[in-house]
Amino acid sequence: MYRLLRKIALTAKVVVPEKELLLLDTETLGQELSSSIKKLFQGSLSIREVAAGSSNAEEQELTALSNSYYDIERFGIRFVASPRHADMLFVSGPVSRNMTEGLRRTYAATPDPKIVVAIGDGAIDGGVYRDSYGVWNSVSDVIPVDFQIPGDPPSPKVVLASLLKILRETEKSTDVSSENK
Amino acid sequence: MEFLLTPASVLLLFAFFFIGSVGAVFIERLFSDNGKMAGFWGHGFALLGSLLGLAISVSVLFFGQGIAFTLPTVFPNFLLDFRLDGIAAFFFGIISLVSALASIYGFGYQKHFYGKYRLGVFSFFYNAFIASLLLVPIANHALFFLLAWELMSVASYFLVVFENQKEENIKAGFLYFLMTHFGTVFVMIAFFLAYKATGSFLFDDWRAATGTITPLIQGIIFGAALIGFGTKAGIIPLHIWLPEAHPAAPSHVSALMSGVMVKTALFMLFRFFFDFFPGAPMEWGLVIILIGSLSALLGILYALSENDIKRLLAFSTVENVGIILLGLGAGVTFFSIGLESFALFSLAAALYHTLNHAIFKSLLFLGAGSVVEATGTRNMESYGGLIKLLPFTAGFFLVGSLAISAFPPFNGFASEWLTFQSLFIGMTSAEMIIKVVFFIAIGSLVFTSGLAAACFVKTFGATFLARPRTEEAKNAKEVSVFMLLPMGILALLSFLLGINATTVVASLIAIIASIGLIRPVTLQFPFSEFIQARADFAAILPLESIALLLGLVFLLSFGAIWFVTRSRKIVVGPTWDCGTPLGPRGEITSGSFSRSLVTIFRGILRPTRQSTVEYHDEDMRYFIKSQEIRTSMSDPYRKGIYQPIGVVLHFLASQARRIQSGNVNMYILYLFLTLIILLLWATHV
Amino acid sequence: MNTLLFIFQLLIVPALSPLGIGFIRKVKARMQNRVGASVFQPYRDLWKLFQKDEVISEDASWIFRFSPYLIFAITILIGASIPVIAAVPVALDFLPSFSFLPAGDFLVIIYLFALMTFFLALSGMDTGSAFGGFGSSREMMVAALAEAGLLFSLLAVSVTAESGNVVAMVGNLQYLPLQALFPLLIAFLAFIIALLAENARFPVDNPATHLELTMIHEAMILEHSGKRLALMEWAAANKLLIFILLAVNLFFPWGVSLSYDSFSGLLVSTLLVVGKSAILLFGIAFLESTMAKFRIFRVPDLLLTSFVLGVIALAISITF
Amino acid sequence: MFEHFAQFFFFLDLIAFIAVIGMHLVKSNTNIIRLYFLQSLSVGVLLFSVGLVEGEHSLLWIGVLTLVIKSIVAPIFFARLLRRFSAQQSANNYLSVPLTLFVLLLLVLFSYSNTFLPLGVLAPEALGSISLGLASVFMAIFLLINRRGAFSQMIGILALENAIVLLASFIGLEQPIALEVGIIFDIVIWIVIATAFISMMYRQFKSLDVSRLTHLRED
Repeated sequence: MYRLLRKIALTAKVVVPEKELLLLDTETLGQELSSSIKKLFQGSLSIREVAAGSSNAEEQELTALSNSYYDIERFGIRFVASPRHADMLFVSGPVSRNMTEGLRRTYAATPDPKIVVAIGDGAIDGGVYRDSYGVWNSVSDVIPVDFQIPGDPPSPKVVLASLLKILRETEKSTDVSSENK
Repeated sequence: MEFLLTPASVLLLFAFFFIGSVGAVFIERLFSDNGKMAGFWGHGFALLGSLLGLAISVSVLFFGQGIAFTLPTVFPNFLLDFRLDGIAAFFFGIISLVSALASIYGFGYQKHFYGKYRLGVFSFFYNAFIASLLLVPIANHALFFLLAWELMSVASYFLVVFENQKEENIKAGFLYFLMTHFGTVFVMIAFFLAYKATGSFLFDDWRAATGTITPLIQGIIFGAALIGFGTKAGIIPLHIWLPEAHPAAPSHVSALMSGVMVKTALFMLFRFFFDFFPGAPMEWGLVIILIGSLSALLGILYALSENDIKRLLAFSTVENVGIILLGLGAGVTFFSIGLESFALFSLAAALYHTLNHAIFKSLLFLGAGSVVEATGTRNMESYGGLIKLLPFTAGFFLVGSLAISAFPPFNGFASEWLTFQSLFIGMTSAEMIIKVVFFIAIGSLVFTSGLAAACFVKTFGATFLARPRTEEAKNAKEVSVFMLLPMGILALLSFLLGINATTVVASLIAIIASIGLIRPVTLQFPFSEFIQARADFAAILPLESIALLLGLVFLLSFGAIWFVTRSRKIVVGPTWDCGTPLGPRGEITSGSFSRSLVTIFRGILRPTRQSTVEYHDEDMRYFIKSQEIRTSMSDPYRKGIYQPIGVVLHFLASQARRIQSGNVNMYILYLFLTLIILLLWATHV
Repeated sequence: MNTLLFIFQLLIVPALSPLGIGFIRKVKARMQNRVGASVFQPYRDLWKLFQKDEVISEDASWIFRFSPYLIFAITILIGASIPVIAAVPVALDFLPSFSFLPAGDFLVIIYLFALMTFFLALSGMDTGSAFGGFGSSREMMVAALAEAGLLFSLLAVSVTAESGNVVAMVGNLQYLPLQALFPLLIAFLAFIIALLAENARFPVDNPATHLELTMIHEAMILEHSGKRLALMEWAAANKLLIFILLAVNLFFPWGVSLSYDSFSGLLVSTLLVVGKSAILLFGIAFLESTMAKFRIFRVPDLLLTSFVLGVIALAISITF
Repeated sequence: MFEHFAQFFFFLDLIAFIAVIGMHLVKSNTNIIRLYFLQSLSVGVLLFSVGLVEGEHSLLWIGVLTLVIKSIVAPIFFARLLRRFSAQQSANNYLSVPLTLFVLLLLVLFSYSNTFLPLGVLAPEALGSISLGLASVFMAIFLLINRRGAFSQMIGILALENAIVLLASFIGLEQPIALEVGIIFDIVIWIVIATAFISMMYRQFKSLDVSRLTHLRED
């Protein structure tokens, strides 16, 4: 009990100071995000979140995204139930043994054009659970991953910012591919 | 064409059936190909006879000229009197149409019996059954009718118990035999009362003597006729034989029994209430409507809780008979309160539903027959995914389900719409009692059509969609073309009858008018009049334009969407079920589909549920090895009505046995005493 | 001129229905003091779905591929045959006998909706997933019981307006004295309950949730993707708008213009219809934000109350 | 013409009547056969003489036929049957002799009572013999009830048949010849069946006593 209390007291309240992130506030971030979504996904991006053995930390952050402060719905982003309805797959956690088949099926069930994003350190390289017997260490070992959102767990704003970065990059790559098509 | 209007054609028809039946038995002797030739012979002549019957009825209806003739017989008071007027020709047509198609189906279905059962015997009873079915509407003499009625019951009994290796078929046959003869007793009561009241067995005399019957006698006659023909039609309390007997018979026979034999009973009810003794008091109409709404609602509820595909269709026959009775009852009520045009309208609705039910119910039964033929079992829980293995059967079955759930472009909708309209008219009539009864009728009809849609989603879904659940369903193969052709014709018919509903309704009104409801009894009926009536019906029931509109809008939207998304590709992947690997038991079964509705109506259906649990070790009851849950429906009629009657009868029988002392002399003493008593009574009375 | 009106009548409902859905979502978001997606977001969703490829289950048969089109077509057909801003049947110039009047009979509308539910349930079962099966089973249960309330409430209106056709009803109802329309209030209540049940709105089914145990309508379209999902969503939106329009125009018929010629009449009628529909949509959204969803076996009692209300309304409207 | 011989016919009728009474009282089977012979003889003679009197050729033939079969062939056949089974003796009744006689008396009174007056209208002159014929019919039936032995019951049936023919001829029911021949043919068949029945019963129960049959009844 004593060690837990010590850990709570010592950890810093602010994990990542805002100005350090040099990022804009949510409002302007959101506007840019919705403009790029309009360009890429005709103004409606539906995301399917797959918890592949995650510690549920990333899920908390993503749920926070749809609260009244962040409210990503106004930028045209929606969390959907079935991968069939989704354009983007958020995969969190180092893929555990029993979730492998489920993850593969989800990937197969998502119609093209789709983007797979590994969210949280666990998904990227196994994080705290690296090299344990029950996990694959990273999502890319199971399904092809396009982008990554670091952080254990990444705060909602970080998720939003990285989402914007992801969309900008896909924009550039689609412009390039459409030119050489 | 004139030949078809002469009595000779009717006799030729029965000659065909006679040759078909008797010939088949000999053929089976000659050829040792386990009945193949006999089967073809029997079904072939049945087909010939029914096609001739169809031609006769069409020519009678088209030329508007009936056929009537009598054949004298050896016995004094027994004339073979035939009378094929408008209404009889209508039923004659339905029967011959369905039996023609069933016979074609029979060619394909008979290989089901090679080596196992004797096809010669089957053809004998099959032809006898169709002949008696065709005899019933045209018999014009009470005893002649009873002969045809009895022949029909006996022939159908032998067809029900034909597959005698299965124990439950024998039991079903016995129950069927018992119940039909229970009904025939009441039919006889009605006939003999009518004979006593009018002094003759000829139906023509009954029609002429309408004035002389006292209301009491007329009441008893109606009551007896209702119970007698009700048993055969399968109204609710007397229906328990129907879901046992119809599935037991071979499929094309159960299509005949369900589609057509039930209608002969309704035909006679129609004759009794409108032809022989018109002017029944209003109460009879209300009684028929109440029986109809009860049968409709309970019929579809039992159908919903069924897992055996043919029993489900049999229960749905009970439901549709209920709907027909609604139309009939409305007709009687309107006729008694003087609204003749509305009476004609609701009777046309009833007859139209009779025609429609004959078509889509036989389509469904033939479909079920080919599914049973392909998979070998009747249990819906073991079907699944058959649409990919039996594509045509699935398509026709879908058309049948759409028609029976009364959806617009098909014929089921046309007749149910008409029944609704006649009930709405009744609802706005003056008397309070009529309003209440019509309210109940509309309520039950609405719930019935809703539940019917649910029931046939379950049937079609559990049987044809998703993945095969068992081995039998996996290696099912499409049935032969003989079986698909009749189903195709029936599916086309149910669409065509839906489209030009106005023509059918107008001609039905012309037919009903011909039996003396409005004008004196005539063999002829004014077909020209019906052409004019067709116009004002077109405004009321515009089914053709609905079908046209639906087609146009469908093409428009399909084209637009295809154009917009033409460059998109379709990837075929495994079913997404939240990632879980899906075994055959993953999808919903028919029992679990109807579970929610059955739980809602548990007051009526009283589902029973036993679960047996087996633990690894008995005393520590934590780790369950296996658990089995058995759900079934309790049959309140068997427990509530027929069991007590059985007990009472058994008690009486055991008392009666006491006089059976086994001593011959005692019996002769009883004889002697009765002789003395009779002599005394005869001389003193 | 008539052909133009014909096309207008054909396209008005599908064009406006996503707006209705967007409006409800906006109000619900506002209730949770979120900004919420813009009212036109459903249009964008549909447009995006049309651009996406499809993944269809291998167990699905031609019914899964065919029924979205049929369902969508039915909603357009009904949408064209109900009175939107003017209660006047419009026929093509070159084909006068060809109009949407016949499809306006209230029984035809009820049975067309039943046909739509029939195919919706079948396509839900077709992919063999457990959720689809259970969604269809519950959908058919709700549809079977809701049909009674629906029919009796529309019957009460048709009896008061002495006509079976929806378009004619609106015309006749406007001339009736106010107190003749009193039973229609009860019928309106019954109709609203039936509306909520048929369109999988709140007390019966939660359109936003994907909790396996509670979803009915959503469960059936779990397997759809791409244009088929778009068609299903659009059809559901159409159906909701049709019900709203029926509820608004039949039970509060004042102001619906009886002809297309007077522009001012049309303007007033449009404003009135939009206003009344907005109130009703707001009511639905308000309902969804303030009450909890019913347990599945309390839904039949709710539908039974709708049936009883319908019968009462009918009884009163007959005796007067 | 018929009246002159009325006395003679009534006499024949009386013989048949006494024969039936005798059957009740007599003990041994052979005597029953003899009485049956007597009855068929009187019936045959009656038919033959009526045929003669009426000039009906058909009746003549019937009379001859009855005489030949019923009074000659049948008794011989039965006698041989009895000898084969050596069951001459066992022919006892349920009721004791006085009771049987009392019942016979009742039957005769009943047939003579005015319940059958309307029958008289058929043949007014032969009222006496009609009630006599009726009495013999009733007594023949009672014979069947009373007798224990299967053999005597069999004879009883034949006696009943003779009594009916007698009654019919008196009432003047001119049965068509086909019917007559039919009846006689029945008798022949009946004799064959009876023998088979008796032999089976005998082999089974070693006696012709009917009461043994009671345990055949499955309860």
